[in-house]
This record gives sequence, structure tokens and C-alpha cells, in this order.
Amino acid sequence: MTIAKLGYTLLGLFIVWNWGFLMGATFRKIGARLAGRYGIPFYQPWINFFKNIGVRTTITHGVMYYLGPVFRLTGGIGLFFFMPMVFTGDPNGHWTNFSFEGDLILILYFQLFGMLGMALGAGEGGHPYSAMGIARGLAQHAAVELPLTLAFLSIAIQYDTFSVYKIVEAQQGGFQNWVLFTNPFASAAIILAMLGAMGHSPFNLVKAPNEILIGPATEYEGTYLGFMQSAGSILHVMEAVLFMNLVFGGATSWAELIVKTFLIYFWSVFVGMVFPRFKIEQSITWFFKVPLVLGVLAIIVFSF
Amino acid sequence: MISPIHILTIGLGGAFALGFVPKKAKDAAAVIMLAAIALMGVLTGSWLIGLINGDSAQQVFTAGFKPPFSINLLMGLNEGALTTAVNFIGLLGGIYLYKYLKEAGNHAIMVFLIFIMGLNVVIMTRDIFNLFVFLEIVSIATAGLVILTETGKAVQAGFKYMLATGVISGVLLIGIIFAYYYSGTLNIDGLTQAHIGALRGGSVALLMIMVSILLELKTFPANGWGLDVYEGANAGIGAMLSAATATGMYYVLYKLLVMAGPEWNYWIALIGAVSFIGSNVLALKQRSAQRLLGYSSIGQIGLLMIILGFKDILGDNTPYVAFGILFSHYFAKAGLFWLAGIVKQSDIANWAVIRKKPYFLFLMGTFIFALIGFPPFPSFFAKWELVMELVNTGNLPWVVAILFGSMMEAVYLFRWFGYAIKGENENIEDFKIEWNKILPVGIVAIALYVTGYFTAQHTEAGAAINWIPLFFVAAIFILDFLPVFVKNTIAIIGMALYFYNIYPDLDNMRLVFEAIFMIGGILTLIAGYAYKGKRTGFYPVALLMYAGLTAIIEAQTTLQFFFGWELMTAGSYFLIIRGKRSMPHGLSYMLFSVGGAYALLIGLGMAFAGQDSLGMEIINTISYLPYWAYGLLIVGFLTKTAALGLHIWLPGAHGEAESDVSPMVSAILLKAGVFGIVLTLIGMGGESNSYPWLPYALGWLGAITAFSGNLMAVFQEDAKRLLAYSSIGQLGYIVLGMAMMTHLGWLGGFSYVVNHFLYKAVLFLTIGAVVLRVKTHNMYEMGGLIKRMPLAFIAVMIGIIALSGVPPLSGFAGKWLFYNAILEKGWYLQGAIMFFSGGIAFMYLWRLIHTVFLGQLKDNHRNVKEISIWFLIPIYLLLAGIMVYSVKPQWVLQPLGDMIAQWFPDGQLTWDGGTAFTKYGHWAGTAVAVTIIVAFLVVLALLLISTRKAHKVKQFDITYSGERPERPETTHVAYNVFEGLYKAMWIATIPLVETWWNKVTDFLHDTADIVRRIYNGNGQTYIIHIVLFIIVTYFVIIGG
Amino acid sequence: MKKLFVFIILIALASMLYPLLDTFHGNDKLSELSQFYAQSENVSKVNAQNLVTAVVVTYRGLDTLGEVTILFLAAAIIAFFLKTESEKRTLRKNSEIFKTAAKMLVPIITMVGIYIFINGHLTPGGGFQGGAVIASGVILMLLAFPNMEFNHKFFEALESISGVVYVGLAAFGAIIGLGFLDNAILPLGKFGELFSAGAIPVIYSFVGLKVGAELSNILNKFKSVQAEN
Amino acid sequence: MEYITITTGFLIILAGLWAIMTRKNIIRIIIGFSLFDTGIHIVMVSMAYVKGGVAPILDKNELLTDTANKIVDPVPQALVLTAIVIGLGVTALMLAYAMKLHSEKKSLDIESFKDLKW
Repeated sequence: MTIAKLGYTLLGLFIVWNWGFLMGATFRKIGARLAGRYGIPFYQPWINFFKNIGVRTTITHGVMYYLGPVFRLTGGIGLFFFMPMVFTGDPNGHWTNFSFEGDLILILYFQLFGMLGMALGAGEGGHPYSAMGIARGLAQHAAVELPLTLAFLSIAIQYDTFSVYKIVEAQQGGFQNWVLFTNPFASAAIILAMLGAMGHSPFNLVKAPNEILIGPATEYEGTYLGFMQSAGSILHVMEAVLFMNLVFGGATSWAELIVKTFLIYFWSVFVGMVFPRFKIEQSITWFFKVPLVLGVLAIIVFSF
Repeated sequence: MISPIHILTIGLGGAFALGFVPKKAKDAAAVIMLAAIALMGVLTGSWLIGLINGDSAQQVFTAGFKPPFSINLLMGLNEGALTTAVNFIGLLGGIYLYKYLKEAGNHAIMVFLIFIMGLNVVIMTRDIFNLFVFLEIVSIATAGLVILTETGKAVQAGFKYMLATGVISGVLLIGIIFAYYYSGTLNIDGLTQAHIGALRGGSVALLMIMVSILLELKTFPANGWGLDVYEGANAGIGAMLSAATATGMYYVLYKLLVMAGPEWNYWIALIGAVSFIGSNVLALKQRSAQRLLGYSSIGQIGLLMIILGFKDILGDNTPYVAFGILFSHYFAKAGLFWLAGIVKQSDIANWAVIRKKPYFLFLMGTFIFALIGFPPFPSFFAKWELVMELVNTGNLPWVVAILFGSMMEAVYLFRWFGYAIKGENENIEDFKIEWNKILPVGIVAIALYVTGYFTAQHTEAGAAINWIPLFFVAAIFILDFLPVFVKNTIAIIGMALYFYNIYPDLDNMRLVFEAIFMIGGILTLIAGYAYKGKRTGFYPVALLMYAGLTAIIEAQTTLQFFFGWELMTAGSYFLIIRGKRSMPHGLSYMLFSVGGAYALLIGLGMAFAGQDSLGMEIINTISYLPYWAYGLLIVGFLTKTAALGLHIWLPGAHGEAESDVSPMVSAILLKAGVFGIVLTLIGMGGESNSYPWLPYALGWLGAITAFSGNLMAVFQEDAKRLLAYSSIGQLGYIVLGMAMMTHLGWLGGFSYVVNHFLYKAVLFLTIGAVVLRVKTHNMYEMGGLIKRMPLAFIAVMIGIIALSGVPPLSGFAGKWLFYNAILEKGWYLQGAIMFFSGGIAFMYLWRLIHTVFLGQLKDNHRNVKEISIWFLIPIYLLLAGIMVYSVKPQWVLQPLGDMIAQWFPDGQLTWDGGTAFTKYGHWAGTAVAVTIIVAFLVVLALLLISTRKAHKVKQFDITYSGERPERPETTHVAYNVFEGLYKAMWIATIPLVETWWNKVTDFLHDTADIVRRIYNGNGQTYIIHIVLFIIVTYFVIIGG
Repeated sequence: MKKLFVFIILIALASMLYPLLDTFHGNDKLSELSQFYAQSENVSKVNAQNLVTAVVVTYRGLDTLGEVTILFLAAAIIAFFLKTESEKRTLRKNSEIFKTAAKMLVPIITMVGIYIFINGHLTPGGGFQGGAVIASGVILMLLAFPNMEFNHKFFEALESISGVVYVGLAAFGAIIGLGFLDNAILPLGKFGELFSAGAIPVIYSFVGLKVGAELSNILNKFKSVQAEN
Repeated sequence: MEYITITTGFLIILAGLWAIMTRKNIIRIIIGFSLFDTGIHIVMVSMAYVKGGVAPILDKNELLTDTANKIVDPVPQALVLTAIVIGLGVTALMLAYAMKLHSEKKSLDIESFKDLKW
């Protein structure tokens, strides 16, 4: 590991962080416009972030409460570290971070790290809403995870590897090589399950943003919230990058990455704008119906 | 040596002479009787010793003429053993009945003496009419003894008994006279040679003789009169009937079976099987202790009849098997009847009173375990031998019938024992102890252990059993009066020394399990220091379990393995049942264990079949029905790993157990099942496994178990039950991993074995310790405990991270290996189910930590202390293990991989420093851990800089629903938190398995309840049963 | 309904017994066993004129001992089972004729009984028969004198003494090496005389006394219990 | 001759069983048992008969030679003696039981003594 590699990685992290904010703002903007409002300015997330960082008084409910955002942000950053971002043909290239070729399983499980920390931290605050949000989130997450896992497995079977890098590598050379076309069932499962992973409407009961804010975010203010926001933005991008890498051929440049992640992200936003929110049992049932069936098909195709 | 004929001189002379004893000298009469019985015992005993030492059997002629012209008696080895047994139990029974007999007067004393004498002659006589006469003596004496307690019930029972035996002996008489007509002799040996069964009429005569002996043995279903006697008579008489009479009658059946010829063997076995199963099933509904024992006695005789029926197949082993079962029955049944007389409670539910005197509970336990056939009792070795031989000769249906009957017996006996050990006993009047009653009970209990030990020495495999752990258990049992601190130290030192001594002898795979058992055992025992007082009974049973566990590991032979297996089951049963409210769970644990053990027994029998060896290596080369054999072995082991379908015992058993017992039975004990599965799978050939469907089915079972276990855990409100269900799920992973039969699958499985031990021990110890502090299992009654118990919180947090498989902790190793293994094996759907289970696991883990430690602290917990230091020590030692495993996974996985390579050389991990490679990817455990820790520390530093002046707020410094809450109960989100998931997935939580098992038990109980109504209490009906039984046997055996 | 059922059962039982009847064809000659008993050298070994008695007391003496035991048992059981309370009651007086006749007959009946068991080895009869005859005398007494105090102690002592002697004689044979219950422990005497057949008449006498005593005891018990009712 | 006795014996056995299985009164049942027993005894003595034989009492000198061909079988006779005495003992005991049962419930109906069942 060289200092240069560390520098590139941190730079990449910075890009991702900003891009996450921008995408978040875009989403809010689109939502407002659809609702006939003007909406926030696109730089609102940065304002929020700096305001939060700058808040002088902070409270704490205890050690775990304090560590919650740390877990969350470490989860985000770690996920970034373990994800190959831009495909350059070199597994140890500049934008591959500390991904060790991006082991899919590591990424899959490391997602939970932040979620867990945040859940624990918010839990210590003792506010019922955070617990409710987490409970719902976990239930929904499990339901989303099943079709996603099936689809990921399907892709891993297809390319006989768990390395994200190798999966991206195999998709190079034109969009006809994308998993989207070579493995349509898995892709369909991912594209649908992704909606849940992103946590936008109709699968956003977890945080219920439009009424009373539920979920861990209610608990935190100041720097904590700033950290959480940063983590949220990084995680959003990383989810999109993951799907991009797995289904949409990865990215060979930052520009491609930005375009693709935006489209992926926009897909979930678009669905969210059109469909009303599901109750938690409805969303679980939905994931067990459509994406799961697709996921199972994706597996069965390779089982024989 | 004195001629055995003088048994008559002593017995009859004594009885007649008692007439001279004045009526007032009651003690004198009773003492004379005991002396006479003792004298007969000495006489027969001296013969027995002589015969064992090689003297030849002696014929006793009477009247100065040789048989067949006069009546002769035979004193051979069998006769010597059985008469000695009868006299021994007669003496003990006489001591037990001392006061009754004294009260009843000289006449009753004479009757008792004649009863014992009569049985002696019945055993020895070689003349069939003489047999009839002395049988009549025995049954008339019995009819007299029954009314020793002159209750109305006893008189009724006695009358029915008289009527029934009257008719039966009439039938016998007809048979005898026609046998004489066809053969011209009354000598049994003469009749044997005459083969009258070959004649048309002779066969009927023979049938009448045989059937009346069967009826005298109270064969099901024509035995209502016998049951009534068992219930109505004094318990001491019940003991005599069950132990002494049954022993004598059984030998009569043996003698006459030889006479009747080999074609009768099958029928005796068949009738025995019907009797064994029938009476054990009917006993299921029985609530009256003595009647229950009656049913059980009849069942045991049925089993003995089966053995007799197979005497030609068992060959030289027949006496060993028959005596093993017979003596267990004889001691245990006598002991239980006597206990029934001491406790004086007819309803088995009221036997809880026995607990008021713990040593009585120990006696009762001894008898019950001896009856079921647990080690170290003779019945264990006999049953083993029986099953081995029967399977070896291809008599599988018989084995199944025997084990089914035994299973039923286990149901009601353990239910009864459960009442005794756990039932409500507040309002039941305590019982009195009289020296003359407790003495015989104690003697038979000791005799059971002693005979068990010597029975074991009789076979080569049995002699090889290592008794040292058991002696250690016995020593701890004797030291049970010492305080916890001392016993705990002794136990820990003992286990440590033992482990130190044997670990060099073990191969790697065994070492892994032995280390889990022993080190885990020591660690969990450390937590025992937290208990005050004596903790009566804890240490013997805990060590019994560990003795069993280590015996399985050390086993060189399948017998030793099964021996250890049963010891472990017994020990863990007692451990589990110590918990509050654990009675029903203890029972279901025991029943599943017994069922599983029987599956194992058949499996091991099949392994034995054709290989003529008992070495453990025979399971590698099973040739007789190998699919079935391996399948049964696996099913047997799956009962211990609580695979779906066989799991219903686990949640309650682990959930209700004591705080330091739960980790023992969860983190440690469950691995015994895994060990068994590992052995079986290795036996199936490892990589070159030629039974593909078994692992395939096992894999699916593992996956579904993982799913259901985890899903059920999500919906638990009880913290320990949650962990218990979680164990079911985790064991499902292990089973799936092993079932893959690949290097990676096994590595994943083993990594889970180690990991599950570490984190489940941590979680159960911590939660157990918390429960000790907060006095509730319900998570919604806890909350916010992080403030009071930060160290416990940290332990649970690390535990759940490790369990969930989130990097960087050790759980991820298992997940990663599993993914790779799944991909390699191609079991995608199973894998997907498993990973989905992982997602579900996350929910219950969060629930566990959140609702217990986070959220709102309850008012009544504001002053609870941190969990006990004695719990923290093992917990943190285990946490250190988790951390080492997490940061340096290669330290664990590399040796495991090398070990597994001997069976699965293909597809090994390749290691490059701390990075593991498979063909699908690689994983650098250390690097990942370091990366994450660095990132974590950087972010933490940033936050610390930014919020250095954070203001600490209080619990209620939040707003909720427009108010600042002040009552934690209304604000703590804990009850039914996963309502949404439940609404979506309730269909998967329907307890189908439990319903199914309930249906099965209901069906059996209903059947029993309906069928037992044939015993309607009317003596006349019983006669109709007897005549019907005769007719049916006639039409079945001889035909119209 | 039940009777029909029982009837069918009995028909079935009869069909089971039928082969016995069907193959029964009487005896044309003695069984081997009895031929042995009838051989003259064996007859002289036992030296009892009544072969049945020879079989009962000597060859199958153990059965007889058992038989005596059974009666003894029955008497003992009835004794402790039907414990009498000494409650007096007045019964209708019997007629003088009956009482006088009874007084006259009882000694004769007793004599006959004693004769029967003493001559058991010579003529039809024996201990049981004799004992039963004696007991019939006791019944007569009980009927004639319902209020009579029955000296059961005497009978019990008699019973015990007879039993002990019987067992003692039997065991004596075994101890001196002849065999349990061998009648040759006493001189065999001359065939057909009263003092012949060794111990048989002695044994049979004690059996007779014992049986008589036992039966009398049983009858007395029944009588006294009936009195309670 | 022996056919008649043995058939009679069997019929008495069946009649005795009929009484045991159908009568309600305990005394009648005991009588039935006595019948049953007696039937057996009749069957037993039927076995002893040898065509043309006399009683096995050798009180005439001509019986002392070739005894075996002149007498009937003494063994069943001896057996039946034992059997009769045993039957007597059993019957006596049964009657004692009947008395005790009667004093308990003031009834001799076998149906009323069903306290123990199942």
C-alpha cells in the first residue's frame, strides 16, 4: 500500500461523499416539483451538513449512543474501501480502494456494520421512534436481502467468482456483456430489490420522512447527524455502485460511474414518486412475491 | 453342599413349625420367617457360587427312584441364580413387610414363607404336574398375601385373581393330563423327547400348557386381574409379585419352551412383543403409581418373552441378555413398588412429595433409569447385546417393535419422574421413613449399580469402558453436602486434570470437540462460583454429562460410544430439569433423546451386522442396509442438534434451564450431536461418499432448520428462549455445512462449531447472569441495562456481532466459507435459505441487545448491579477467544483445514499469510479487521474532537407524543416489535412440527384410553378375556 | 347379547377341545410309567398294596407334600382373613334327637376316618379321604351344637405337629441318603399287612390328622364368620 | 365307557365356564368354578381307564403277577386326588373371599366390585 493509493482512495471517498449529497438533493428537488413545490436548493445537503457540524452544543445519552454514528460512518467508509469503484484493468488500480478485488460477501455483510451500530446507538437514546424504525428496517432489510442474495449468487455462479472486480471485468466490451442482458432474471431481481435497499417510497416506512420522522435519525443532532448524513450519502452511492458493478457493467471512468449511479438512483426515486408507501408487512410480502420469484428463477437457471 | 431339597425342609418345616410359636410372640415368628428365608438364600447362594466356579449341575431325586418315575429337581446355574434371586428379594421383601406381617399374625407369616419356598420349587422342579402343584401354592399364597392390607380394593383384586388363576390352572391341568396321555410321562425332559406337539391332540395339549403359563405371566391383553392385583395389593406384595413371581414364572416359561420345541419360539416372541407394546401403550394414560408399575412389569415380561423367543438366535448370549433385563427389572421394579409403599401416594402427580427427601428422589431416579435401560445398569448392556444380535441376524422389525415399546415405557416413566422431580409439592403430606422399609430399597439400588458394573465386565467391549469419570461423579455425589465453592473447585480441577491427561491421545478432530466440551465445561463451571449454598445435586449431574461427553470422544468401540451417549443424555436431562418450569421440556427432551438413542442403537446394530466387531471403525464400512444405517445414525444425532422436526424440546429446555446450565446445554452439549454427524459422514466415505441422497436431504434439513430456528427466535419475548431458538438455527448451519461433504463446507461447518461455542456461551452466560439480576426472562420487562451493566452489554454486543457474521468479527469467517462452499457445491437454493436466515438472525440479535440493554431503564432496575464477576470471568475469556479468532482467523482455520483435508483433500483453502484463497475469491481476515478498526478509530477521533463538550442528558430527556415521558414502560419499544414481519410471515411460524408431535401423542394417549377400557373391573370380563386369549392363540397357532 | 357372545366363545372353545376328544381312543395298556410302578420288583420296593397310595405318597410324594401345603395355606389364609370377633349370638336350639344322634355318630365317624387313613396303603382311601371324613364329623358337631366353643388351638397344634413330622420324615430320608420322601426309612414289612410299606402309613396318618384338622379349622372359621353376619 | 366319561367331563367343563362367564352372583360363579374343576377331574380319571383293567390295589394274589396287564393306570388317579384337594383349597378360599366381599358391600353381584379398573 502506498501513500498514493491512500490518497486516491481518500479522494474517491470525497467524490462519493459529494456525489451522494448532490443525488440526495436532486431527489428532494424532483419530489418537490412533482408535488408542485419549489423545493430545496441543490446545495441544501452541504448547508445541512456544515450547520450540523458547526452546532456547538451537543448532547449524549451514553457511550453507545456516542458510538452509533461512528459505527454508521465507519460502515459507509468501510464499504467504500471494500468496493472497486472504477474499472481500469488493474485489480490493484487507483480506484479500486482497499477492496481485495471486492469480495461480494464481505460487501454484503459489511453493509450491516453501520446499520447495527446506528441501531445500537439510537437505541440507547431510548426514543420509541428509533426502535420502531429499526425494527421495521431490519424486517424489510431481511426481505430485500433474500432476492438480492439469490441474484448475487446467480451472478457469482455465472462468472464463477465472488470477486466484484472480476465480475466487472467480465462485463467489459459492450453493453451486450452486461449482466443486465446476460442474466436477465438476476438483473430483474436486483433492480426490483434495489428499491428496498435504497429505502425510498414505497419502501420508506422505515424512516417515514413525510410525517413524524421515525428511525435513528430522530435521535441525533449536531455532529452526530452530520456524520449520519455523510454516511447516508456514501451508502447511497455505494449501493448504486454495487448494482452498477454487478448488473450494469461497472464503470471505466468516474463520469461513467456518475451517470450510471445517477440512473440507478433515479430509478428508485422515480418509483418512489409514483407509488405510495407500503406498510411493512405489505412490502415484505411484495419482496417475497416478485423479486424473490425472479431470484429463484435466476438460481434455477444455473442449477441444471 | 446341602441338597437343594432342603429348601423344602426349611421352608415348609419352618412354616409348619410357626404354628408352635405363641400368638403373642409376633416378633419371634417374623424373625423365624426371615431366618428361614435367609437360610434358603444361603443354601441356594452356596450352590450358585459353586456352580459359577464350575461345579456341575445337580439332579435331586425324591423317593429313592430315578426320574421319570419320581419327581426330580434340578439345581443348575440358571436355577441357582434364580432361586438365589428369589430368596434374596424374599428376604428384603420380608424385611420391608416386617411390620405388616407381624400385625397380620403367624398365619400371614407362614403364607409369606410358603410363597417364597413355592417359588424356589417352581424354579427347580422338572416334573410338570409338580410344577402345577407348586404353581398353585404360589398363586394361593399370593391370593392370601394380596389381602394383607384388608382394604376393599385388595379383597376385590384378590377375588378376581383367584377366579382367573383358578380357570388358568384348570386349563393347565387339562393340558398336563393330555400331555401325559400322549406321552406316558410327566417328566419335563421326557416330554421334551416325546414331541407331543407333532400329534394333533398333543399340539392342543401343549398349547393349553403354554398358554396357561403365558396367562400366569399376565400376558396382555388377558391380564386385567393381574393389573388389579398390582394396584390393589400392598406395595410390598406388588414388589414380590413383580420381582419374585415374575422371575420364577419366567423361568417356568423357559423350561416349558424347551419342552414345547423350537416351533414355539416364534409365537412366544410374537406374544411377548404384543404384550410389551400393548401394555406400555396402555400405561400411557395411567395415573395410579402401582397400576402403572403393574403395566410396566407386564411390559418387561413381554420383553423377556421376546428374548426367550429368540434364544436360538441369541445362542450363548441368551442368559446374558435375559438376566441383564431380568435383573434390572427385578431390582428396579421391587424398588419402585417399595417406594410406592413408602410414599403412599397413588396419583403419580403427588409423587412430588418425594422431593422433600432428596435421597429418595435419587433412588427413584436410579430405578427409572435402570428400567429404561440407561447405563450403567445391566439392562443397558443387555439391550445393547439384544439389539446387536437381532439386527445382525436380520430381525429388524423385532428391533423396531422392542424399541417402540421401550419408548412408550420411557414416556410414562419419565412423566412420572418429572412429577417427582418438579411437581407441586406444597400441599402434600410428607411421608415417614421406617428403617425396615428404606433398607431394602437402598440395597436394591446399590445392587443395580453393582450388577451393572459386573454386567459390563462380562463382555470384552464392556470391560473396556473407562469408569474413572463415573467414579468421579460418584465421589462428587457423596460429597454433595459440601458448599458450592469446594465442589466447584473440585469439579474444575478434576476436569482440567482429566483433559490434561487424555488430550495427547486424541486425534485432531476429537481434540476439537473434547476441547469444546472440557474447556467449555470448565469455563461454564467458573460461573458456578456465583451460586451460594450447596446447590444440591448440581455437580453430580453436570459432571455426569461431561463424563458422557468425554466418553463419546474417547470411545474405541460403539458400545463405549453409546454408553457415553446415554450418560450424557441422563446428565443433561437432570441439568435441564433443574430449571424452574422445566418439567414438560425436560420430558420432551428425554423422549426425543431416548428416541434418538434408539435410532442410534439400530444404526450401530446395522454397523455391527456382518462385521463382527464393535470397534468404532465399523461405521466406516457399513455393509448391511447402509443407507438405512447411516440414515438412522444421522437421525439419532439430529435429535441432539435439534434439527427441525426433532427440535421441539430445545427452546423450553434451554430457555428454562439455570443461568449457567443454558450455556452448558447449548454451547457445549449440542456439539455432541455434531460430533456424531461428523463421525457418520466420515463413515460414509468423506469425499468418496457413495450415499448421495443422505447428505442431500441433510443439507435441505439443515437449511430449513436454520430458517425456522431463526425465524422463531425473532418472535420470542423470552430472552433465553430467543437464544435457544437461535441455537436451533445455528446448528442448522452446521448441519448444512457438514452435509455439503466438501472441504469448504466442512471448514465452514467446523468454523461454526468453534464459533457457536464461543458466542453462544458468551450470550447465554451473559443473559443468564442478567436474568439472575433482574429476575425475569421477559425482554420487555428489561431495558436500558447498559447503564447498570456496561460490561455485560459489551459482551453481548461482541457476541451478536460475531453471531451475525458482520465483519470483522469471527462470524464472518463462517459466512464467507459458506458462500464459497455453496457456490462450489451448487446448492444455491439451500444456500439462499441459509443466507436469508442470516438476515433474520440480525433481527433477533438486535432485539436481544436493544430490548435488554438499550431503550428505557425500568424503575425497578435502577439499582441492579453489574452481573456477577464469576460470570464475567468466563465471558471475557471467551470474548478474548472471539477476538483472537477474528483478527487471526488463520490460527483457527488453517489447522482445521489441515484436519479436514484427510477426508476432503480437494478444494482446500490456500493461505498466503493471513489471506485465504478459494477459486472464487479471497479474504484477508487480518487486513479487513485492521482496515475497519483504523477507519473506526479515525471517525471516532473526528467525532471526539467535534463533540468534546457533549452534554450528558438523562433518561427522559426526550419527547415522545408531545410529552416528556416519565414512565419507562410506556416508552420502551420491546413487546412484539416485529409485528410487521409477523403479519407477513406468520404462515411460516405455524408450529406444524409441534402440532404433529402433539397429534401423535394425542393419538397414542387416546388409543390407550379407549383400549384400556377392556379392563372394566369386572372379574367375569377378565375370565372372558382369558378364554378368548386361549381361543385366539389356538386359532392363530394351530388353526381351525 | 353377552350370553350369545359367551356362547360363541364356548363353541369356539369346544372346537379347540374337540381334537383332544377326537384323538382320544382309550387305553389298551398301561403307560410306561405305570408299567414301571406295576413291575413286581418295584412293587416290593415300596411294598404298598394300594398302588395309587404308592404313587401318591412315595413316587409323587412331593406333590402330596405340596397338596398338604395348599390345604394348610388355605386354612392359614382363611384364619387371618376371616378374623372372628368373639360376638355371642343365640341360635335356635337343635332337637334332642339330632343332638343325641350327633353325639353318637361323631365318634364312629372319627373312627372310620382314622381307619381310612391308617389303611391307606392297603385299601382304597388314605390321608385325605380319612381327614375329610373326620372333618365331616366336625361339621356334624357344628351343626348340632352351634354354640359349642371350638377348641381351635388343639386343632392348630395338631396341624402343626403333623406338618412338622411329615416334613421331618421326608427330610430324614434325604439326610440319611435314601431320598427325600423315601418310604424305606422305616422297615418295609410284609406285603399286605398293616405294618408294611415303610413310612407310608405313618405319613398317611399324619396327613389324615393334618387334613382333618385343617378342614375343621376352615369350617369353624366359616361358621364363626357366618355368625357375624 | 371312557368316551362317555370324557365327553361328559368336557361338557361339564363348558357348563362350568358358562356359569363363570354369565352368572352375576358370586356364589354361582364359585359353583361354576367347582363344576369346571369337577369336569377336569372327570376327564382326568377317564384317562386312567385301561380296557378290562381293575383298580390298582393288589389285594388279590393273581394281581401280583403280570400286574401291568391287569390294572388300570394309577397315575391319573393319584393326580386327580391331588387336583381335587387343590380344587378344594381354592374353592374354600374363594368362598372366604365371597364372604368378605359380601360383608363389604352387602352384595354378591360381581358387577358391584369394579373399584379397580383400567
